[in-house]
Amino acid sequence: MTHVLDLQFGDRIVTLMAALVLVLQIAMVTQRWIVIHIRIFAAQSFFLAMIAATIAWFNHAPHLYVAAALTLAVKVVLVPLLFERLVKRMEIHEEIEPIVNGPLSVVIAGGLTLVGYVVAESFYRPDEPGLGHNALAVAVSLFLIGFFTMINRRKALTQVLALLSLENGLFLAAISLTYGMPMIVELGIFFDVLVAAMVLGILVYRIRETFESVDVSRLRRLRG
Amino acid sequence: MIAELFLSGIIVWLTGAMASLVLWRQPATARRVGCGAALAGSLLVLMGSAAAIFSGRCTEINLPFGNPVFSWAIRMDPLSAFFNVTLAALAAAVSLYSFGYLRPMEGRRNLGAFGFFFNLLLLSLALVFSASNAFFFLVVWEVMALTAYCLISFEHDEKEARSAGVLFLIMSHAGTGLLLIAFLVLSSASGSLEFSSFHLLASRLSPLQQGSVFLLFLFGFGVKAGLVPVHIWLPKAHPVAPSNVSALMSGIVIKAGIYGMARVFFDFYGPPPLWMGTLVLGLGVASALLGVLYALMEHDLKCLLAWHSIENIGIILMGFGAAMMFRSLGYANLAALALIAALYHTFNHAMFKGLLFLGAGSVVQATHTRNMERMGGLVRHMPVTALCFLVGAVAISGLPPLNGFVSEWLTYQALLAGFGTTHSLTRLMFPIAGSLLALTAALAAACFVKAFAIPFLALPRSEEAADAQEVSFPMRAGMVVLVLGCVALGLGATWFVRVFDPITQQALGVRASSALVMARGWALSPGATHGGTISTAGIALFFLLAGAAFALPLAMRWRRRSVSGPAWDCGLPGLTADNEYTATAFSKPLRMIFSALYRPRREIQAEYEVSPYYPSAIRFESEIEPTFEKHLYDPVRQWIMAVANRMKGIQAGSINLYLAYIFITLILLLLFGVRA
Amino acid sequence: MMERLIENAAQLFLLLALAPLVTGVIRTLKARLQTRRGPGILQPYRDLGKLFGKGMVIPETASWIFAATPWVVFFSTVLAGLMIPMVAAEAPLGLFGGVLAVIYLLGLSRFFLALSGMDSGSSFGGLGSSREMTISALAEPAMMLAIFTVAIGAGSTSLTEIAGAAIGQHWRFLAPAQMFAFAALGLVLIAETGRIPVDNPATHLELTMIHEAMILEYSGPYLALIEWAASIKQLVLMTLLINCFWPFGLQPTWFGFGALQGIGWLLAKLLLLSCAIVLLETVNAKMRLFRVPELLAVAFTLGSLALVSTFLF
Amino acid sequence: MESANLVGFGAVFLVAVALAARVLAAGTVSLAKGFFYTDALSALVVLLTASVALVCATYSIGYLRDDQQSGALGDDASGEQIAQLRMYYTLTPLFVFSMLFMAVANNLGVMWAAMEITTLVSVFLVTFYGKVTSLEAAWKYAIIGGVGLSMALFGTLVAYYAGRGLTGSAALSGLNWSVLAQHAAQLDKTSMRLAFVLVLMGYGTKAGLAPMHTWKPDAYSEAPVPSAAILSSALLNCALYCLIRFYILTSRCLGAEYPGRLLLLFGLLSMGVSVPFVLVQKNFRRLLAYSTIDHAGIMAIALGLGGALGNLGLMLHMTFHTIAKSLLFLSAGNVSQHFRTDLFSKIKGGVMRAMPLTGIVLFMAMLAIIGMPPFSLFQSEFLIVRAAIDSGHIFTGVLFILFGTGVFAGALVHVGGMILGPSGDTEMAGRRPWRDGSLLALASALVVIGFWVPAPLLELVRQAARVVSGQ
Repeated sequence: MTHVLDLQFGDRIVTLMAALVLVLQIAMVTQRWIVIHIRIFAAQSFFLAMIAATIAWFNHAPHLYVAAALTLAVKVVLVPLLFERLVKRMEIHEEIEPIVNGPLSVVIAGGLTLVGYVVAESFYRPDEPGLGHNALAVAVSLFLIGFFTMINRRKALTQVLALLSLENGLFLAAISLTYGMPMIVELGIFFDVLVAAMVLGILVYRIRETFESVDVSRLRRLRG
Repeated sequence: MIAELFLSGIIVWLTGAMASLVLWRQPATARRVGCGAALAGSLLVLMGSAAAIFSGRCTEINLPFGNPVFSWAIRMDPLSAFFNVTLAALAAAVSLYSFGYLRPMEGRRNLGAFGFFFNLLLLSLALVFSASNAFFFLVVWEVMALTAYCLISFEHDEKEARSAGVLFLIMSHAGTGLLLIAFLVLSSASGSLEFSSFHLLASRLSPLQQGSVFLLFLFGFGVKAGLVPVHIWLPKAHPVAPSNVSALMSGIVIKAGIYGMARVFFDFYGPPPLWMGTLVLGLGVASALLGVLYALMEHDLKCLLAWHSIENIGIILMGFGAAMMFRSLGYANLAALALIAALYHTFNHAMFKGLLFLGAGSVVQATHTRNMERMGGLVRHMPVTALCFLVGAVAISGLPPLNGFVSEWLTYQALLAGFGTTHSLTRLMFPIAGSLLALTAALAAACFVKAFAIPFLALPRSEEAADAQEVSFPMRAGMVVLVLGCVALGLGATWFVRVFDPITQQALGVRASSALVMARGWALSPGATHGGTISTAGIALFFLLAGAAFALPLAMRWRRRSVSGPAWDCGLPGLTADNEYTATAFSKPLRMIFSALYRPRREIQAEYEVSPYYPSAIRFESEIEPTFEKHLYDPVRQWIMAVANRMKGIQAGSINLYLAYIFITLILLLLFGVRA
Repeated sequence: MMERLIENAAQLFLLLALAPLVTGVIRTLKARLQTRRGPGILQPYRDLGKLFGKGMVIPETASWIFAATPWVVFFSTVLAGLMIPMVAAEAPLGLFGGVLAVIYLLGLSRFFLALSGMDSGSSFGGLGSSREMTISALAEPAMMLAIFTVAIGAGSTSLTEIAGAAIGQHWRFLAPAQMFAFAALGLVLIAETGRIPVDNPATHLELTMIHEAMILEYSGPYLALIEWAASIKQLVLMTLLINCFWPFGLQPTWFGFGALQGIGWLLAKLLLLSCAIVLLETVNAKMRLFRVPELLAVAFTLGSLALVSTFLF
Repeated sequence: MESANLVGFGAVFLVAVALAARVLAAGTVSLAKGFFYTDALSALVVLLTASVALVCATYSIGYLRDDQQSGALGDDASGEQIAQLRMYYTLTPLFVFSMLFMAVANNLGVMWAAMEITTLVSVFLVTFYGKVTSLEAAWKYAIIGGVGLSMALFGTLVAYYAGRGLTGSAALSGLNWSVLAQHAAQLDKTSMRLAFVLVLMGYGTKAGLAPMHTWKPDAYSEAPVPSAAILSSALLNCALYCLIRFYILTSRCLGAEYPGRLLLLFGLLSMGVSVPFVLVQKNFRRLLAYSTIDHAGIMAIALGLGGALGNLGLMLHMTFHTIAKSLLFLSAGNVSQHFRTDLFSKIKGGVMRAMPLTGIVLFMAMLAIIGMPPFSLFQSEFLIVRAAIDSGHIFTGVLFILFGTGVFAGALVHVGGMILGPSGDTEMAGRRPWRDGSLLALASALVVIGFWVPAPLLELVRQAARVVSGQ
């Protein structure tokens, strides 16, 4: 059981899971079914929680367990449930046609990953021990790809999902860079994410009610 | 003493403004309070600043209000005092006039608001002329523009009043922008906003800065002064304002621009590079000529006068330009002569243009139209107005022995003397400018023959003109005051030039008047050793004596032998107004001769009944092309609007697009901003 | 002081007496040149006398301007006449003003003449005034350029100075600058005095007349005043021309035997100039109104040539 | 509910004044073991927010009553109205509270959280009327704001990372302004570069700097007028407040050059972007929104120029703009409520005739906002341009003037055309004590402050400026 305490080992695991998270994010870019989209998001969040737990274990940063638990609770369970119910309520599972088509968007996502690495590169310090420094690159990439997904989507709900996945990127950055924020801040942030998700959910619902669709590209009355 | 008088004048204006605003529900009281305060304040300021001129010292006052970040201070040196005298003299007459002019408006217009803005305009003008630092100057400068705007658009039910006001305010604000930059460049060089710290500062800047600051100032102030090519607001704005306001606008508000130029060119600058003076002289000539040429084509009495303001600004600028050139060539005395000519003309123009606008106001009030083609024969119904207007016309045409002649004569002398000051080609500028000044003056005379003869002489051309009534006493009094001003400035020239000594002393370090006055104060000379002389007093005396000795007795005698009969009507059944020469017809020859400039467009429609030889009705309309609007301003405006409309695509309503903006910016900043 | 008065009186007398004579001479010469007998040199005096004797008709439509104008015109012309050197280099009223004052006084008379033309309300008056003001305005820059050239030479606008500067050097007028200026001023003189080819003083043909149209409504003494003033103006301008450019025989003072000599010279030079004018009038036809600007443009060009040549030579 | 609101905001205002007094006396005030930390800067923001909130609360009473009568809140029978009112009167205090909390929070993370809450709350205020367009506006606001704030969070986080060496990572104090400000010089440079970019874009989104400004016209033109007034004056100040905090850190760490240039870039861009939209604007509440974008740009420029002059100009401008802009929104609200439209094309003119007080006040406020003396915004803008030219940014100064003139022309033409002229057939407006009262109060404040700034307020402003310039 020695290796269970080995930082090297921990670093590998974290990197691996970070990579998985990134893959899931790119999968989200191409994903066309809302329900699956939601599930992918859940999975991604799950891996994030795992990363948090791992870092907590290897760095003996107990408060990260809390973060992990919160992530599990909010992003893996609560938000997806909320959204799936919303989807059922509004029976929108029809396909969603992105603005940029699948292959191209994947290429773009790859490019954004590159940008992520370029940015993170200047932060890389081999001299400092610790794990998941290249997790920052992943985090930035997650952020940018999530952002890109928001631009790329026409459906209100998927935009919200993209926003949340973008915040996942933030979370990853938080835990990998600084082993999490001060406790109170974390609580605040999770609370905010939850509220934001709900607010946006309510908005999506009302838009559905008034516009008979959740196609945000139809929301073009206000110009000039 | 000076400070007390001046400040009390300011306070009277302020209280007058507030009081008339509060009293707006009783029009009559508001009118009396407003005009009364304006009159009283003007008289106080007149005394104060007159005293300031003759003291020749520089009075400094710190105003009680303002905040610690900025100082609101007054500094009255001879130059400021001179412009304040001009302001107060004109304002006194105009406020006297307003007592009567505003009465018919009672109940129809909010005279409380009028009194408020009127007094504030006077107040801000007085402060513009005596602000002691750039910040305070710009504040009162803009307040002046703002109050002027409110007075221009006072009758804001008329569309043209609104649009003219907006045009004026926008152009003047743009001008203020130029001034702001120029002042701040100076202040960053001197480290202070005080005018006193700018003294001769501009000449120490690098040539590039010097030049650009000069241009900024020239056009920043030029907008207010109505300098060609930034003059287009003036002929639109002055006519639509109430006539007493037009009198102030043309008489003194545009002089604020002249004051600014004088302040900059002769206080902030030392001897400037030659090209600056040449440029000013050239622009002056252009303004003078274009002003009078467009004035000739106007049939709207007040528009005509407004164009003449541009002409006279041009004449003033000729003086400035010459003075600057002399300065850079090192002829202090000649510079003093030219400067005196310019400032003298400034004062004169305030007098006669104010007089003419008041006269026009009376005419418009009596006939309810500004179109000369619908007037005529007013000399019978409104003798006093007619006489006053005639005096104004003679004065502005620069005919002896009135004041216009004196200042134009001084300008001629300056230009003439200029020829000898240099051997470079630039010396040709002087005589050319002189001859064009002659052309301007002659055209002005032609224009004022029209402007007096068409409305006042011959037969009335409309019902309104036929039963016009002479205006009320205060209005006549106001005009007569200005008439006296014109006559006094004409005949008392040799006395009046002494006023300029402190100014030239301050600006150029010479006192010129002793050299200018000859023959025991009877004659004026350019100060050169054998320059020509002029004696307006003598000329006037000659006319008086000859008139008394011959004209009166003989006229009496001949009257007995004279009968009155019909004028020659070519055998037509009686002479009617339709036979008269119209304003359009009068200016026809010039319109044809200068058609290259005017691009006149005429349209004649005739309806025939029996044969093409007997038209039953003929409709003739002719208009000239507004060159500057058409070729300079409209293209720019349209371009801006086109660009703006195209840019509306930015806000196309698509949230994906909006997110894309942010995304791209973020990527760019991450790639280029972050990495050192 | 006393001398001044005498000078003035003398020159005043000369002006008043000589002016109609010049007109008469020109008319007679012209008539002779056209092989007519002509009215005789003294005819203008007779006309004036007759007119002064007559009564007059004032148009009902006219105002006091109509009555005031003849006086203003007459006095300002006479005053201008007193400001120029005729016999002595010293202009009697030189102190009151130089060449600029002369030009502007003539401008004053023109201003009122134009007003009176519009006053009666008949369309001819308006027509005359409009044309008169237009032409004189266009003549102004050329005149001013020429005057400037002369004045620059003398370094002053005082006619006394100008004539004085010219006195010494008899051949100065051969200088190109002087020549050009002379030509320019000559053309201006023709335009100002309303002579062919610009205007025809003899005609009352409705559509061509300018000066005559303005004074169409005048009769009797007022007409006499105006006519007289017109001839004085002509005399003044001619004298100005000749004494500025060839001041032969200008006397230092009005007193003594020299004066007669000076008068003789003056008459001779006037005669010469009149001949020139007559020739010009006879060989030319009257121009259309809208050709006149071209003539004045020529004058302006000559004036600027004069300037440039003072600059060059 | 009305009275409760009024009393509450009155109390808040008094507290704010007291706080400002304490700060003036003591320099900084910190409570709850440094969880709350207040210096002159936060005190100024608190004061401004509280006063705007009070005025808007007064105004909204009259405003909502009018809405009730006109049935803009749905029919009374089904209790929709009362629900709406309840919503309004609960959300607004929450909104204001979160802003105040943001201003006094010491911890940058808490600051961020409070900011997020302002967004979430104001989203519902934007949807208040439940119209199609208001939903659209709310959606854009929520999404763009959400993205912006996540960028801000990212930035905060990186800043925290930059400071990790100095302070215990787990300790709360690691994100405390008071701590970070002390060690600003030792912060990790590269991280601070990244942090500032992210924060600038993040809080810049809330402040409405171009190109993150796109949500503003929509939200402002759809929200109920009092909320729009708070959004455009108080919330703008808060967003700038956050920016300023990070600017101070960054400039102390990297020198003023780097953040300054970025701020100038965004500031000029915002000013420039707002010009064409003002020139060809059809809807006057959107015009006001663009003017707010313009002023956000102006303040960003002032911050970027820095220096004693620039910062003083910034703080003065913040103060003056808060007064003028809220007055402008409230008076414009009167107009749009009276004429039942926001379009210039529908209001041919004659506001001055139909509703004299509102017309005059609106005209005054408009002149003030476009920088016309004697109103006070000219003074602050003068300071800012002077700062630009003194520090050799001639080009910035010239562009500033140019864009300023553009906005001036557009606003004058449109708003002037709406106010002046014959009133046509619109009926005269009746007396509206609540609204007229608040308008008059603000208007007199606007006029007075042009000539005389109360000494304590001026002192507060100066100290705030000193906080930024760091002496």
